[in-house]
Amino acid sequence: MKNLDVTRRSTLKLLATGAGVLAAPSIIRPAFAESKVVNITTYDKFVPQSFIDQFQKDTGIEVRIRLTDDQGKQYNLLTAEGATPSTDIVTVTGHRLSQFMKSNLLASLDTARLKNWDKLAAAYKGAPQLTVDGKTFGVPLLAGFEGLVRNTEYAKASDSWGIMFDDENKNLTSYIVSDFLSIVMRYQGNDGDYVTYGDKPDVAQTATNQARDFLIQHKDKVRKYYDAGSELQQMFVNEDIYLAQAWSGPAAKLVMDGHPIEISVPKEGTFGFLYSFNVVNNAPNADAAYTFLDAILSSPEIGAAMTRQSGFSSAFDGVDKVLNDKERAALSLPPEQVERIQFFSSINRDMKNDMIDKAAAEIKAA
Amino acid sequence: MRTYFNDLPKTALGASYWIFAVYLVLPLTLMTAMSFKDANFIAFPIGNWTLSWYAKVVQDKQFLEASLYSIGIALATTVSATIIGVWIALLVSAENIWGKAVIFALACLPAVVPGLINAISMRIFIRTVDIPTGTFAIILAHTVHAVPFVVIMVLTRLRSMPANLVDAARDLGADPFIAFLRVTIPYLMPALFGGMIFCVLTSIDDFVRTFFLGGYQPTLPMLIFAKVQGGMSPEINAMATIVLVVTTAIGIYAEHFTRRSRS
Amino acid sequence: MLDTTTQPRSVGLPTAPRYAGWIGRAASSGLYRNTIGLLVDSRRVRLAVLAGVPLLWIAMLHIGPILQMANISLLANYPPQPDKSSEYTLANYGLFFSDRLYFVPFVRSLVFAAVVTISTLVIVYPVAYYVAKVVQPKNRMRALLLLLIPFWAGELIRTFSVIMLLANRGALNVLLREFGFIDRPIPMLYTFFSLSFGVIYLLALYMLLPLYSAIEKIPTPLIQAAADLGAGPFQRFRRVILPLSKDGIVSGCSLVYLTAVGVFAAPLLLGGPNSVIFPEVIATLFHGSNDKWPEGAAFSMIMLVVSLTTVGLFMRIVGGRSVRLM
Amino acid sequence: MQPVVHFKNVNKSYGALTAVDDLDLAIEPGQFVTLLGPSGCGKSTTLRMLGGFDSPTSGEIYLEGKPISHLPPNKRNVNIVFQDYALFPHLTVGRNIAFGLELKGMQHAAIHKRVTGLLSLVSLQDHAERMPAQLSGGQRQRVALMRALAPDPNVLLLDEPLSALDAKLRQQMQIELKSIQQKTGKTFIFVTHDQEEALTMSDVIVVMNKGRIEQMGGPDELYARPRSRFVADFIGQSNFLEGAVVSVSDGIAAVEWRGNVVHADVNGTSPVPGERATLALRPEALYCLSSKPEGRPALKGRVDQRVFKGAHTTLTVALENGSSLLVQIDPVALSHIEGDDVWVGWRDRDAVLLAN
Repeated sequence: MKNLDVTRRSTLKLLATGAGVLAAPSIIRPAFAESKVVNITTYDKFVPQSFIDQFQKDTGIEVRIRLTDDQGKQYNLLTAEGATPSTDIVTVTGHRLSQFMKSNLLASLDTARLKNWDKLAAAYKGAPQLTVDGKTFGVPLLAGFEGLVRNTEYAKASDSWGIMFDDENKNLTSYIVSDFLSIVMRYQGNDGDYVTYGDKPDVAQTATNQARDFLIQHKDKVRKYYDAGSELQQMFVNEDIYLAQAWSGPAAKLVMDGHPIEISVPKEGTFGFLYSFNVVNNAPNADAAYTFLDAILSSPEIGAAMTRQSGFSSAFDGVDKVLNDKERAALSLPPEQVERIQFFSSINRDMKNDMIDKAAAEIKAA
Repeated sequence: MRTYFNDLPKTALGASYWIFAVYLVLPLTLMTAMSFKDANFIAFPIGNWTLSWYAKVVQDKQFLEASLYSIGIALATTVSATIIGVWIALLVSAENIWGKAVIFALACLPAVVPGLINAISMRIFIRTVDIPTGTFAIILAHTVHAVPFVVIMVLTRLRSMPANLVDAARDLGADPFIAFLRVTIPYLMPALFGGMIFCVLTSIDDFVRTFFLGGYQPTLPMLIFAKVQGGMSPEINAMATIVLVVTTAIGIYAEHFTRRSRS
Repeated sequence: MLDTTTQPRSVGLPTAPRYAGWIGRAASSGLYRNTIGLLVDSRRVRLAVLAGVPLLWIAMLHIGPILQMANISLLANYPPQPDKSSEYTLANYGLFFSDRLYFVPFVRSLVFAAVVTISTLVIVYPVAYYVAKVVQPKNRMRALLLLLIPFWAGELIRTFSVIMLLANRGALNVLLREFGFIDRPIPMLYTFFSLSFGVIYLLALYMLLPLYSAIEKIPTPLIQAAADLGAGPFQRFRRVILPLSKDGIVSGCSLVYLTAVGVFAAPLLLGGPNSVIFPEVIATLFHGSNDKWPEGAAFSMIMLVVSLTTVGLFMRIVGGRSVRLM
Repeated sequence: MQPVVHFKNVNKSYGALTAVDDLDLAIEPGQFVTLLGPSGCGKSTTLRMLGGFDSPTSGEIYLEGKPISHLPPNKRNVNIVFQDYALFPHLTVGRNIAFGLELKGMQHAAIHKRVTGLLSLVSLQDHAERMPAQLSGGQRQRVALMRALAPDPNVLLLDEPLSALDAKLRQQMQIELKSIQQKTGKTFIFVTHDQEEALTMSDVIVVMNKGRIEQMGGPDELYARPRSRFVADFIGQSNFLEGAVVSVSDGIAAVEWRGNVVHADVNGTSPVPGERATLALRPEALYCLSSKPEGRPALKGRVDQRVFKGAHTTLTVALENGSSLLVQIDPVALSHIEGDDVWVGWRDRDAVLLAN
């Protein structure tokens, strides 16, 4: 059976090559696995160019950046590549981490190999959301939360998510459906992160449906369900919306730029998450990846550059001192609001994702 | 009176053309205007004008590299799609070929499969046959997408070709291959030209296939999309404007070229 | 035709034509005769060369990926996971029919595509007619080119430029407010209007080119003859021009419809809360937090089959024979 | 002399349809041969088989004694002038003519000389740089002819090349074609359905019908001595008289026709008294008199219709025996108007008996 399979596969390969030669400038498999290379999938300008230049000069390791814009596509890419990934380091957001881990795409981190590990802010060293079965996954880079964002010129201030459903804001709000479902569940007094629902699928379903029905009932308040942070920024700038649920980063960038925008955490609370660099399972250049991660941890300047680019707070120690006043102000929250942030967990993800995805589709289809 | 009535539809038609032209061009004019806005985000009114975004784009090594990479891919795609497309069209137009309609339908398949599905299925497939992601895979996917359009254009032209042109060449001593080179290909030239322009445009514009099959080098749309993700700033408008100006220049040159070769 | 007064082409340059070009020289060379020349002499070799590459290409790269997707659509789990079964099942298809949730966007998609197709046809037809029949032949290419320029900007850029036009602080609203027609901006973006506006903007080319080429081929004397026989503009259009441009209409509509059914980026960026269409559903299955490739693949297959069937029926009913682009 | 082209028992069928039926035809070199017949008679198929674009179902074609049925068109030393000329639209006139020469590997200077020579043969030497689209119909026709002649073929095939021209130009081209044929001394095989073209130019006419040869011969022979009703009808006009043979003597048959006894040349047939027979009679062979002639046979009738045709006038004469005949007379004859009584007759040898 195995033999047969090999034959069939090599036949296919042969055919593909035959067809390919016609169009092929080269069929040679690019050398992903070179010792002097590290392949990174990440966001535009996430890693400062000056740092890359310096790193390449110091270590002789070539840094190849593949830009991405979407966690889902990144996940699909890695899954499709299977056991022979072409990437060494991927950028994962906290609430996606469990999905990557479940599919066995990430390698756990040997923190002993990172001598700069201590330069992380205390709160993020071995943060629970990056720890599974005692193993650490990922170098935390940035932290953010799901905030209530308002245009201070047109929308009145409120200390509750309830303002999103006020008749006054008809056709003027926007949110990411799946994220906001969790928040609404919390707003309704339920567990939006499903951590406590492990053995109670019925309760979870009831809570989910309650949030779903509520959002369908208030669909007239929504101007648009959005996906990308840039869409949110554009809608605020264009005054298409006055009020939104949003990740803190894109909104903070608007604040830094001087727009009449305010981010807050309402009294019902919200969720937080981490961006992290992760070493891919079976990474072709794992050693180079560790060298790179260690170097990136070395200086708060790098953390600050990431913050400026993304609008999220840095997980590195001492970044505050590098930022200017305006940037610091955009990132700071009153202490009582900071306490309202609960970080996404990695427990019971399957149930959460299934129920949230379904409910989100139902809301959109309604 | 009579002429007045005769001119009325003509005037209406002219008006419809110009309204349509404005509909097509206006948004792009806005996009271009916005590239001069001196602010980090895009919105009207423009307020202060600046050229600094262009300065930034022109000095952007990434932009230049992505442009060259995109052009390279587009050229390779064009060449391979034209060869394969003409080949398929010849087969479909040949006499005595069994299952012509089926072959034609299958040849057109990639044109009617939505891009996303196309990209994903292609990604799964090249993994099955062990082709690595990267330049070659991108060209392959772009070629698959462009081939149906070449086939359709070439086939239309082939159908209008007098059958005895090839017979005449054969009669004068050309074997089938020479007759193809010296008679069929020149006759197909307008269709090939149209097909090539189409290939270049779809390839340069393609994002979703490139993402799924691409390696580490970003193409132009990938670069723009990734930049957009970081926030819509006039920098992107400046990039788009440069792309637009260059492609328009190429288009006008192409038109000039065809006009000259026709007269 | 009988233009014997035309001067020879290169008036200022009386060059003798160079005969014996490289093809002729190559073809008469011994090398060619003993290699390709011998091969093409055989009917069997000719047929093999003619059919071999296209059939291989189509089988490998047109059908292969679709079959692989069809295969995945029947799997219980994909990508394969150690702890889950990877048996064949029809459940993924069953899901589509069991839940209104997927059916609504699906129907919406088909209806939306139909509306867009008809609107595009109505908008573009007079334009194509104007370029093909009213504009002087020497200016035709230019008139066409002006309309093609926007299509070179790329899908992404075009979609964003529509946002800049229609947003609350977009050009249109700013202009209307400036002239005092309105006090508050009219929310145009994120509605079915903006979505249709954008999709028509994206797809008009696919309608314009086939229509133009079909109308251009109608002999002008035929239209004049109809006028001579007393047909008014409307009669001429209905009885002569419309039937003769049928091929172009069928091709244009098919292309626009098929593209509109599968349009993905524009609805995400331009659509509102009530305009979620099927490709987004499919994309969510691929991109959602929990990977559902088999379901996504099954839905893709359904979409593929239904849209192709629709177009096939349309072509059969209207009776278009050939698909063409230019 | 060895025939330049020889079709030997050639059959060609497309499925159940037989296009060419057991064709046996030998063509002498240097002749202008016309294949004449209505559409679907197999003449074009014959030409295409000779050109190499169709292959016989059975039988063999010989070109100068060598079998060529299996050779592709590019390996046969015959060239075709196509019905719509098939000039290459992307090549100049000069390049069109040079096409076949280039493929023979000839050098520029030699090609140039030959192209110029051929063009001057048809007075088009100034047009070498024009595109085919810039030429008139007649000019295109000439270019197509010269292109086919350029590679110096043994046999030139012409597939209804005059059909796209207007009547006047066609007549002019007929003469020109014939003179070019004579100047070059080539064998021309010309296919047409136009009997006038055939009669004007040909040395030999091959009349085909339903895939078979009906009759073959010189134009005057075919005209004066048609062997079958089909040939008599297809070439020129004929009156057909059906009767029974009474007697035969000295090559003249007496035939009883509607109560009258008429005479005709036996025309190579061997009639047996008592058998039924058809005789063909050209309208111009009939004489028409106002009174009964002495010493000549004549039948009485009345002028039914009179049609002026320029060079002549035709009368339809209703005979007393109930039939009618078409008669051609001098156009200036003022007599024989409608309603006049006339006597119609012919010399015995002017009528021919047709094969059954």
